[in-house]
This record gives sequence, structure tokens and C-alpha cells, in this order.
Amino acid sequence: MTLLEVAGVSKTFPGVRALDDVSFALQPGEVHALVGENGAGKSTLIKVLTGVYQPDDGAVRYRGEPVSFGTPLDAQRAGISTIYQEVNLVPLMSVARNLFLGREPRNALGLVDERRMNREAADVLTRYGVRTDVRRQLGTLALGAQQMVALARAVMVDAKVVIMDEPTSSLEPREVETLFGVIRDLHAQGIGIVYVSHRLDELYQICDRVTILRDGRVVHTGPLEELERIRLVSLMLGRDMAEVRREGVTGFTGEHEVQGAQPVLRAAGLRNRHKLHGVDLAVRPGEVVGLGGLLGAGRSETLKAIGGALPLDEGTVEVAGAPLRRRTSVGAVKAGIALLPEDRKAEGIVPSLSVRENIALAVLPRLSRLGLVSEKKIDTIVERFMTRLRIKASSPHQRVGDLSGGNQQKVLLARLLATAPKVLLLDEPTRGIDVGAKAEVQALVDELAAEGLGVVLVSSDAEELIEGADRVVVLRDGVVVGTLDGADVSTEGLLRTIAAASSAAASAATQEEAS
Amino acid sequence: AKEEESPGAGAAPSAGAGQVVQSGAPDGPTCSLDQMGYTKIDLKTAKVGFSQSEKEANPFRIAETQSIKDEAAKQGITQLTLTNANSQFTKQISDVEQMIDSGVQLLVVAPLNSDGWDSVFAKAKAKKVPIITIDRKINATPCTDYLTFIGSDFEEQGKRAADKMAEALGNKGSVAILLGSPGNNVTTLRTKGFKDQIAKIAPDVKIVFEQTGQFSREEGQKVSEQMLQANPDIAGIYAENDEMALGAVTALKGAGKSAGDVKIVSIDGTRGAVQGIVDGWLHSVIESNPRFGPLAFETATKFFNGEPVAQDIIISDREYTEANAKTDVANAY
Amino acid sequence: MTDVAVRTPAQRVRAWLPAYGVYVAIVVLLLFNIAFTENFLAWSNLRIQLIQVAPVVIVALGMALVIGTEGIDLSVGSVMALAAAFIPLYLGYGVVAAILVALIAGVAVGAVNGLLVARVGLQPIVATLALLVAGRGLALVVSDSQLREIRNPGLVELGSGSLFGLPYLVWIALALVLTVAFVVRRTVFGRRLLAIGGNRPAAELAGVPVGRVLVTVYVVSGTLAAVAGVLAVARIQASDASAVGVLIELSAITAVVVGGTPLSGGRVRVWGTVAGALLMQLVVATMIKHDLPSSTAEMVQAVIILVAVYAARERRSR
Amino acid sequence: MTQDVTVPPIAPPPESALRDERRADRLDRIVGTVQRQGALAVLVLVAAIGFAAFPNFRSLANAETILISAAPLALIALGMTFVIITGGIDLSVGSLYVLGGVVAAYASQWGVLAAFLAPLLLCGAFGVVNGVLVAYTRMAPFIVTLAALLGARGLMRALSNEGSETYLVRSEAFRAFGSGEFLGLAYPVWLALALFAGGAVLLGRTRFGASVYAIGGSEDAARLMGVAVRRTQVNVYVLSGLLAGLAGAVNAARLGSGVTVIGVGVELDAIAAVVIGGTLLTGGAGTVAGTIAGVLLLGVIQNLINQVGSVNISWQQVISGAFLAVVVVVQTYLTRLRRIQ
Ligand SMILES: Nc1ncnc2c1ncn2[C@@H]1O[C@H](COP(=O)(O)OP(=O)(O)OP(=O)(O)O)[C@@H](O)[C@H]1O
Ligand SMILES: Nc1ncnc2c1ncn2[C@@H]1O[C@H](COP(=O)(O)OP(=O)(O)OP(=O)(O)O)[C@@H](O)[C@H]1O
Ligand SMILES: [Mg+2]
Ligand SMILES: [Mg+2]
Repeated sequence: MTLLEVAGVSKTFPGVRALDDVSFALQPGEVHALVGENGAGKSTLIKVLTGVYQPDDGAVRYRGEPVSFGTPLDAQRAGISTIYQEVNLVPLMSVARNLFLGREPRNALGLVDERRMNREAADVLTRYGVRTDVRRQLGTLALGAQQMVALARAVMVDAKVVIMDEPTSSLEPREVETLFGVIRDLHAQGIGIVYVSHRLDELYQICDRVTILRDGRVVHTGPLEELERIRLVSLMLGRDMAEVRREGVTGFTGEHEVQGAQPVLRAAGLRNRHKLHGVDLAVRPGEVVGLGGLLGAGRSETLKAIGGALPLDEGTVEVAGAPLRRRTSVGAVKAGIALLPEDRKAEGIVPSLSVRENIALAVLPRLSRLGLVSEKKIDTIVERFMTRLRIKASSPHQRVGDLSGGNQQKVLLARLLATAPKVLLLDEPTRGIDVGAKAEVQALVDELAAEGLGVVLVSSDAEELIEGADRVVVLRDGVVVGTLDGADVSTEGLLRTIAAASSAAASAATQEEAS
Repeated sequence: AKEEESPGAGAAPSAGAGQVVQSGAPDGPTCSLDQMGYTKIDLKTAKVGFSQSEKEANPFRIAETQSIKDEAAKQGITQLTLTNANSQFTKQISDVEQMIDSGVQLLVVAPLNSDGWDSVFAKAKAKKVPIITIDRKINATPCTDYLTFIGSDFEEQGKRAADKMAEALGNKGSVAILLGSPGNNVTTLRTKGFKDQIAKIAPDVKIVFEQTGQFSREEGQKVSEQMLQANPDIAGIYAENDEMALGAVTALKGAGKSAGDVKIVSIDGTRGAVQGIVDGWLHSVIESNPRFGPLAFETATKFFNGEPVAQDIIISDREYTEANAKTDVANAY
Repeated sequence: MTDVAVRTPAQRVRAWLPAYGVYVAIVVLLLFNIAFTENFLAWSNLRIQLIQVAPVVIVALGMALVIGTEGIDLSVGSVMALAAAFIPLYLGYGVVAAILVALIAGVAVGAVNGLLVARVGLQPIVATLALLVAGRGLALVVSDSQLREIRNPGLVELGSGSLFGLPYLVWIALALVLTVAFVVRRTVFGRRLLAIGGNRPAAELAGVPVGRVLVTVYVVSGTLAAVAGVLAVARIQASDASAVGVLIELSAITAVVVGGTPLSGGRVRVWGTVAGALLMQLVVATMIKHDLPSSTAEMVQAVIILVAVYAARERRSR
Repeated sequence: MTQDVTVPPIAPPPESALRDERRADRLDRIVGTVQRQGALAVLVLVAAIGFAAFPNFRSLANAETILISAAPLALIALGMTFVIITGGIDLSVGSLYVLGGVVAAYASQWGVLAAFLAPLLLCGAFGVVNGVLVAYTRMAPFIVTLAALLGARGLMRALSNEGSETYLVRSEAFRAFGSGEFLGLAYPVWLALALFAGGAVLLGRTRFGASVYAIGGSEDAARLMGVAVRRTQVNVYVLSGLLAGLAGAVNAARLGSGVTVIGVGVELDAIAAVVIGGTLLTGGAGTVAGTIAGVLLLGVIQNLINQVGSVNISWQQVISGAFLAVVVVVQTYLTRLRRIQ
């Protein structure tokens, strides 16, 4: 019996037909991949399945019965557990409360049994590799850790169906392994899983079947094994195989020409209580330096500190030899540092403004005289970057909030590039964007490096880091524990450095304990 | 800072005209120390509390508070506590309760509202603190709940205003009323008195408009402006206080009317309004005298001396018309 | 992404209504008045409506900017009072000096608001609530709680005179509306304030000097409120610190929201705000002219606000 | 309910890191406690000053006056706390408070039960309207409840002949509730205490409370996590309406009549009390205990100002505004300390 299926579903948003006569079926005990470009309608389909949106047309059937979930709560009650795209938890509440929201353990009086809840939460999370005080506010955790909490929350209940919308976008290889362990387990229990990801490797590792969406329509559905990877990509992008093959799948070309020996960016002794403990970093023009490390190693913090968004207790930042005096974002932008934040939704886009306004935001002073903006200059710049980055929007005046994730990311990149920066700090630049767009962004990074920019790249996608960076600086607990150069820049090299640092730290800890 | 403009209304209250008792002669019911079962005290060394209802931001309240303060000083009362409820009734209740807690032996209260004093009276009775209410009467039993009321008869003021209006209009024409704040007892009584009297003596005077001007000049002006557009043939305006009347004057000027085109009758007797009569814009003003200090302390002294005092001390309010405005403007508050 | 080109008429109306609902409401109310209110179309009457709405419009302009940054300014009424309180004290030095002092008071209160919000990090509603209370008190202290009549011919002329048939007050309001509309549309400042309202952390990272912009916005709001205070004094020919501007913050917020500016920031509709203020003025005028008792008037007002805001609300698809 | 999933073992983070984290957490918790009890700390401080400076402040009677005067505002602020934690706001409480009082006094002619039920029903109905409009139409709570403020006041005036008619409380039992005492504390104070205890449990120890926090923290996330967002929103506005109505009834019982001239600006007092109590206006965080401290703080300050004797009312306003700002600045500063950790 089919576990969950939709037939002929359509969903229209003002101006966009997000789903167009989509049919999709999930069998018990299968891991069903749902793939497609950014904006193909994957998340929309999931939201229709789980009662967040009501379809305009078509029917949803669950275990053979037609259903119409009014709210996500109805779906959950029926046994459909979902991890939505973009971590959707409550940052101000404690980790344990997030984990148990709506199903808190209760005592005889019907009141929430806080102590039991915290104990159980700690137990559960430890199994997922998140070791933290569960009474902490969730928002103080790194994005990856939050994603693990969301995962634990979804899997904890006795579900028949588990839906995961890009669960790995902020996860490290190690956490991804944890996740896969969980998925295999659910699989063995006959639970149906819908799995959305832009990381194709992952799909081939754990999925049985695949459904491909393009522009809101199903273009293919069938067993995954039989589908060649290149064909999968061509179906997603709607281009023929030859073209895809020619362009290749990753956009990075490899080596960059380092221009000049003078570093364009030099950060020294960055210290911030609890987070950074003396990080040094130097980037020369034309160089792409990767930052490696595990979740919570302090990579995002390092970038934020350089970009003036994190207050420092100590440390200096120099751009092209000139030290930054005012340690604020404003000062950093003026000095030529451009930071692409990790959390696109919270710190990146201004959703209520148009594509055009978003791109122009950081360069307004340069495009204006006496405080009056020049529309013509803005148009020129916006047009240039929309073309160069191939931003897909109905017009420059479309609200950024309505764009798909990948295009939002490109808008942000355009905003950074418009400032003509000397240094680019990219925190997870390809998080959640599709293969096509990813290749474009990667190619762009190469191109920019070639133009003489200094680039710092943070990515939890090890492959991307290895292929994109000339040099990888490995962090751990806010300290540089090693640098990979030349031939050492490889996955093995990276893992080796991290592992060595771990055991060193562990033995240091034991020694400290002993003394 | 250099001041040029004269304070229009509300100059520092001068000696001014004191209050004259209109009724309350021994023929009415009286109240004495024995009747209430309270004990005799010496007012000079007593702790006295005065609770003002609204902030001293209009001439009436300024003159009222000042009069209490002046008279207390004159009587040699050193322990006078003042509170101001800032137009919040519940604050006034707790202000008064707090004063009772702190051991005042006589309370003078200018109530913001006529009802809702149960908890205060209970507390005052338990501690045997006599309460003299001034300017607004409380709906309760004199000589049991409180000692006595000193003040004007608001309904009577409304009636007298009606008489003036009827006289000014020659008993016919349409009239607009600028009401005070809604729910306020003063508003209610001044409206009732006016309407009843008009119906009685001048049935041809039609009340065509009644809207609140919140006792303020600005609102009075705004409402009058609207009213003058909708009722261009209005003959008289009855304003329930002087401030609104002065707002109406500005509105009339803005509408291109000249002094005397529309007859304005108002209540209070502030200097600005009396000056308005002199200038010809107001027809007449019924006074509501705020200088309660002397009468209040005189009554208290009598009471503590064991003499009977009237349960209702209604003061006689004067009126200002063209005849006396010029000479008496200096006496207005 | 398939574009959906064809829309049903109902859909088209629904897409159009949020932006223009308030204008529709104004037209409806105008028609009602033309039919049922005596003397409504007379120029003298229309003039009164414009005069009365001018101070609200001016205050609402500042409020719209503040709301655009996802803030709110409850202190505007007290700023009006403070400005009004200073006028008679300095009239001796001439009208210009007195007005200047009044405006400086507005700038000062705005700066305190802005610093509390931007630098100390207070929530706007609390910061400005503190100044709502303290500002009124200060105004009363300054004025010694006395209403002072103003007979200065310059000020009286400002309050009651006209130019080309239109009162000065209306000219001033109009000029300010045009300026603010221009600022929002064409200046760096305008775009930055919208970005802050849309996503403050993002604006910060994009190099927008958030603190400076916020302080400026509150200063503008304070200054505009002070202008309204000066005009109120000129109009009623008296400085009454205890009554001027009482509850105007609610009228201004209502005008802004009814005009289609969301309280969640990121967007400012200047002309919508003007229309919102006009609509509320017309509602009040209609009820006064038809001599409705205040109970009925308040209930009717409640319903009209709800209907207007309901029509203008942001729709989110489900 | 927990499913058994085997997870590949992961090397735990080294002890040193955990220790660091624990140390950070301890500091975090200490600062957090101060922050949560900030209003209480200030309250204690201010009361101590009052004790030292004013003999009349020390009396038991004075303490009781403070408590009983604070009771209605406390009830209103309790409801407001729930609303604000969901990220909303309820401006209608001042009007509902008056309306509740008028209706209670009127209904008291049918007995004490009617005197309580009538305002609860009517104000609860206003709460339903507020809640439904906020939850189902996505109109801003500020504007919805502003309309309700006008509507409820209009209705109150309509019921009381434009505010000129004050209904007297006819039920002796109802009157006795307002004036009676038990163990030296007035009934309304007991009622407020009981409801606050109940409120604390409701907010901190039930699933409903968890939903309230979740919605304020992130409405979208809460919806996706299966919280019944709309129902919870309706419930908090109903709760707020009910409590405002109850406050009106309590006040009517105490004053012996349905006074029509009260309630203006009460919503701002309630909001101020809630915020002084440490609740974030943006929602998602706050406590009921803080709100009590906030309400009492406002009462104590007013009482102290009266103790001084003759502080001019204008200066009183300047002082209370400045005081509000100072308390909130201190709160914010403590919160920020907590965030930095
Ligand atoms: N609430 C909304 N309002 C308007 N348009 C929307 C809304 N949600 C989605 N869309 C549009 O619907 C289309 C499908 O979006 P959806 O989020 O389902 O894409 P997706 O396949 O999940 O993409 P991604 O891989 O980037 O997450 C996009 O064009 C998007 O812009
Ligand atoms: N596995 C984990 N368990 C608990 N807390 C974690 C974990 N990983 C990270 N954190 C928390 O995250 C914070 C640091 O995150 P930070 O953003 O610096 O990491 P990062 O190196 O940038 O990783 P990411 O790639 O996820 O952005 C720390 O406060 C740390 O306590
Ligand atoms: Mg998606
Ligand atoms: Mg990171």
C-alpha cells in the first residue's frame, strides 16, 4: 500500500505557479529523493503534503485515505514528521524545550516535568553528537547543531513518514554520517522517508527512488540506481546531457595565480571571549584560503570578526597593509571587506525590498551625490550584476523574499561584488543552492580570485573546500591547529589535521586532569 | 527666558472674591462632632490632607489648590499633605487611602467622580477621619460617610446659563452645546440644568448640536469649527466651561464672524472669559468659584469645636455680564 | 516558474485593494457627505478639514518613517506639548527665535529617543513611552502648568492666514509631505531606513550605519512633532501644555497603518499616510456634523479602522 | 515514545571544552538569575529606601493599601504578560477594565455570581474578537486592539448613558468581596495572588505555556513544529480580556459602583509593568513573577512620591518617566550581559 501520495496537485502563488499537476508517491520503507533546481517547487510540495499550504487543485492520500491537513499539527498527529528547510526551531527557547515542544513529558498533575524533559533531552542529543547543556537557549548553538536538534526532534516521535528538506545543508561530513545512520535505521523499520538535497553524492548513498521536479512539474520518477548522475543533472536543469557533460559538474578549476606577496588581508591575534583564542590569518591577492574545522570550530566567528560584526577583545585586521581602525561592519565595508553571512535569511537578504534595492544597498553612498541616489547608476550596476550572476527574477523590482534560495544567494553575492571589495569572506556560499547555481557560484569565486581579490572560503562541503581553496587553515575551538598547503589540500589531509588536533587536545585535557 | 505674553488666564490667584454661602443656614440638616462620634482635635497641630483630582493646569484647579494652601498657611496649619490624582480616579482613591494610613486627621477632597468612594469611606470611618468634599458632591450620606459638601450647585449653574441664553437670543434660535468630558458629573449636571430650563422657559430655543469639547480649548475650537460649517445659522453656543468657550471664539473668528454674531454663554468665570465679555465675544459667564480654602477651614474649625455645621454648604456663584465684566475682571481667577 | 498571466477580476481587485483601499474608503465617505451633509462641499468646510488634519499629517509623517524602521514613537504628543510650552517663554526674542527653541526641543527629545533605541538598545515602544510620560511632565514644568494666550501677530497670522486661498498650515504640511516622499524615494537615507526596517542585522552587515540612521529617524519624528506643536499653538492662539497633542500618537499610528504601511517595517507609504489621516479626519467630521453621541461615534470609528486595515493588510498565501 | 535509533558513535568533545562550556554556563546562569529578578532587585532596593526614609511607609496599613490598589493592574498585567510573550500587544484592556466595572455593577442587582459572570462574558467576547482577528486575518495586534479600545469604550458609554450614569453595586456579597479581608489581606489581593500562581504554572509548566513562548519566539517555526498557533493566539487574547473584565469587577466591588471615568492609559501602565518585569516586547521571553515585581514597583514608586508630600504633579511625571527609562535600561544591560556570555 502506498504510504503517502499526491495526485494532480497544483499550487499558485501570486505571479508564480509553484506546483503544476504534480503526482508523487511514497512507499513504506523507501528513501525517496526529491530533487530539482532552486525554485523547482520541492519545499512547496512538502508544505502541501504537511498541511502548511492548501493545494489549489488535486488530492493528498495518506495510507490510502484521502486527507486534508489543515495545519502541520494535523500532519504530525497522523504520523508525518517533517524537518523543514531552514532550521525552524525557536531560538529563544531552551534546547530541551525545542526538542519536546508539544510533547513534553508530564507528571501526575499534568504539568510539564522539566527535570525529566532535560534528562531525556540530554540523552537523546548525546546520541546525535550534540553535547551541550540542554537548558541553553537554542539560538546560541551553531546552525549545524541546531539542525541536529531538528533532526532528533523529527525522529523522536513514532512516525510513519519522515520528510527531510535539505537536512544536511549545514552539516559536516561526520554529522552527515550520523544522519545517514538514522535514515538507515528508519528505513529498516519500514518508515517512508522523503529526502531533499542538492548534494548529489548523498542521494546516491542512501536513496532508493527519485522524483525530479522542474518548474513545478514532475519530469521524472523512478529508481535512482538506474539513473546516471549526468542524466539526473540534465533532467533537473532541462538541458541536454552533452551540454551538461561539457560544462562539468563542479565549477572550480583548481589552482589560482597568487598575485604579489603582500597579503591583502592580514588578521592577527583575534580574540573573543569563549569563541576565538588568537586566530591569525593572511590572504594574498588572488588567493583562495579555505577555513576548515568541525562544527563550532569558530570559522563563522573568524569571518565575522574580520568583517567587524563580532566584537573583539583583542586582535588587529589589516587590509592591503592599512589597519582597520573602527571595528564595525561599516568600517570593514569601507575598507574593502565584503562578508557573505552564513545565515542568509536572518543576516543577509532584506526580504521586503526588491532585488534592485538589495543589490544596491551596500554601495548607495557611491551611487549618490549629496545624499540623493542616482537611479541611472543603480540601474547600470544592477543590470551588470544580474547578468553576470545570471540572477533569475521576474524583474529587478521583484521582492527578494519571493525568490528561491539560490537566487537569493546570488543577490547577496551581487551586493558584495558591487562594493568592489578587496577581500571576500564567504561563509557557506553554496549552502542550499542547486548544482547549476553552485557551479556558477564556484566559477565566479575562481573568476574573482583571478581578478586579484583575496577570498576566504568557509564550507561544510569538504569537497568544495578542497577543490576551491589554494590553502586550508584548520581551526578548532577558536585556535588555528594547522595549515594545509599544496598537495596536502585534500580530504585526507583535512581529516588528518582535524583528528591530530583532537587527540592532541584530548591528551592535553587528560594531562591537565591528571596533574 | 524673557516673558512677554501675559498669562492669559490663570494669573496667580489674587485675594479675589471669596465664597459666599448661599444656603446651608441652620434650617437645613446639620452635623456635629457628637453626631459623628468623632473626637475633638486642634486644627493647628493636626495633620491635614488635601486630595486634588486633576492636575493644576487650568485656572479653576490652580485657584482651588492655591486657596487651600493659602488658607492653611493663614490658619497656621503646618502639616498639610497634598496629592494630585492627575485625572486618574483609581489613583485618587489610593492617594486618599494612603493619606488616611499615614494618619491625617482631616481630609479635604476635590473628588474626580461622585461615585466609587466606598472603600475610602470605610477606611475613614474606621479611623474617624472627617472628610470635607469640595466642588463636587459625592453620592453618599453626609454626616455618616463624609462630613459635609461645600460647593456650587452645577445643575443650578446650567439653569442660570439657560436663563442667560434665552435672554440673549430673545427666546428663539438654535443653540449648540459644547459638552465637557463624557461621564464627568459636572458635564452631566450642567447639561441637565441647561436643557431642563430651556425646555421650561424658552421652548423655541432649539438645541441642535451637542458634542464634547473635553473641557479643553483646542477641542472646543475643533468641534465648533465643524459645527459652524454644518449649522451656519447657529445663534448661540453654550459652553460648559470657559476654555471651550474661548476655543469657540477662535473658531468664530476663523469663520469670519464678528463679536456678538453668535451669543456665547459659559460657566466658570476665569479671567480670560470675563475679558471675552469685555471684548464682546462672550455674552455672559456664570461663575463657579474655586476658592474653597477659607470656607473649608472655617467649617472644619466649627466642627471640631463641637458646633453643628450644615451637611450641604452651597455657595452662591456670581455671574459676569456686560454690566459688570469691566469692573470685575480683576476679581476673576 | 510559470508566470500566471491571466487573473480573474476578483484576483485583480484583491491585488489592487491593499494599495488603494484607503482611497476607495475616502471616496465612499466623500460621496456620503456630499449627499447627506449640509454645506459639505463649501470651500470653507473643506478648508476646515484640511486645517484640522494638517498637524496629524505632519506628526504621522515622522511616525511613518519610524514605523518604516520597525519602530514606533509614542512620545510625539508630549513633544508637541513641549514645543508649545517653549513658545511663550521665548516670544520676547521674536517669533523666529521662539519657533527655533521649540524645534530644538523636538530635536532633543528625538535624539534621546534615538539614542535609547539605537545605542542603548531599548525597544522603541518602551523608550518612547518613558518620554511620553516624562515629556508631558517637563512641558508642564516649563509652562508652569499655565495656559498662555498668544497674541503675537506673526504667530496668529501663521495659524489663521492663507496664501493663494490655502491656509499656511496646509502649505506647510504639503511641503513636508513632498519632502518626506522625496526623502523616502530618492535619498540614501530613505533606502537605508527601509533596509533597517526590513532586516536590521542584514543592513548592519551591508555597511549601513544603523545607529546613525535610527537616531536621525527619531530626530526627524521629534522635529516634525515639534512643528505640529508650533502650528497647534498658532492655530488655537494659546499655548496649552496640558491639552495639546494628547493621544495624537494613536491618531498618527492609525493614519500610518490605515494608509498601508505595515507595522513590521521595511516599507513606508507616504501618500497612503496622508490618505489615512484624511480618512480618519473625514470619519470624525462626519460623526460630529451628524451629531452622533460619543458612544456611537467611537464604535463606528472602531469598525471603520478595522475594515480599512483589513483591506490594506498584507496577504500571505496558504 | 522515543524511537530506538542506533547512531554511529561520535567521539565526544574533549573534556576541556566541556569544562569551559560549563564554566561559561555557570556565569550565564548567575547573570541570568539577576536579569530575571532584576525588577525584584530594584523593588527591594526602592522599598528599602522607602523604609529608611519615611516612617509612614513602614506601616502595615500602607503596605496593604499598596497591594490592594495594585490588584486590578496586576490582573490586567497578568493577561498582558501572556499576550506580549506571544509577540502581541493588547491595547484594549483599559477600556475592557471600565466596561467590566460598569457591567459588574449593573449585573450586581442579580447577585454576586452575575456580577462576576457578566463582565467575564462580555470582556471575554471582546477577547475572542481580538484573538480571532489577530490569528485569522494577520492584522497587526496593535491596530486590532486599538479598534477594540474604541469599540469597548463606545459600548461602555452606550450602556451608561454617555457615561453619565453610574450603577451602584446592589449585591452586598459583591460589595463584601471588595471590602472584606482574610488573614489581614483583602480578598482582591488573595485573588490576584492566586491567579498569579496559576498564571505562573500555566506559563511555565504546561504545554499551553510552551506554545505561548514558542509563538513569541518564532511564529513560523512554531507553526511548522505543530503548535496550534491560532488557537493559542485566540486563547491569550481571551485570557487578557477575561482578566481585564475581572479587574473591572474587582474594582467595582471595592468602589461600590461602576465608575465610568477610569481606565484611560491603563494599557500603557500594564505594558510598562510587564516590560519592567523583564518580558521582551518582541515576544518569546518573560515571566509572570517579573510582572508582579513590575506592578508593585509602579505602586511603590507612586506611594513614595506621595510620601514626599508635595511633589508637583508635573515633576511627578518627569520622575516616573525617567524612572521607567532607568529600570528598562538596567534590564537591557543585564540582558545584554547574558547574551554575550
Ligand atoms: N510564500 C510564497 N510566496 C510567493 N512565492 C513563493 C512562496 N513560496 C515559494 N514561492 C515560489 O515558488 C517557487 C517554488 O519554491 P520552493 O521553495 O518550493 O522551491 P524549492 O524547490 O524548495 O527551491 P530551493 O531548492 O531553493 O529550496 C519559487 O519560484 C518561489 O519563488
Ligand atoms: N556539536 C555541537 N554541540 C553543541 N554545540 C555546538 C556544537 N557545534 C557547535 N556548537 C556551538 O556553536 C558555537 C560556535 O559555532 P560557529 O558558528 O563558530 O561554528 P563554525 O565553525 O562556524 O561552524 P558552522 O560550520 O556550523 O558555522 C559554539 O558556541 C558552540 O558551543
Ligand atoms: Mg526549498
Ligand atoms: Mg559557521
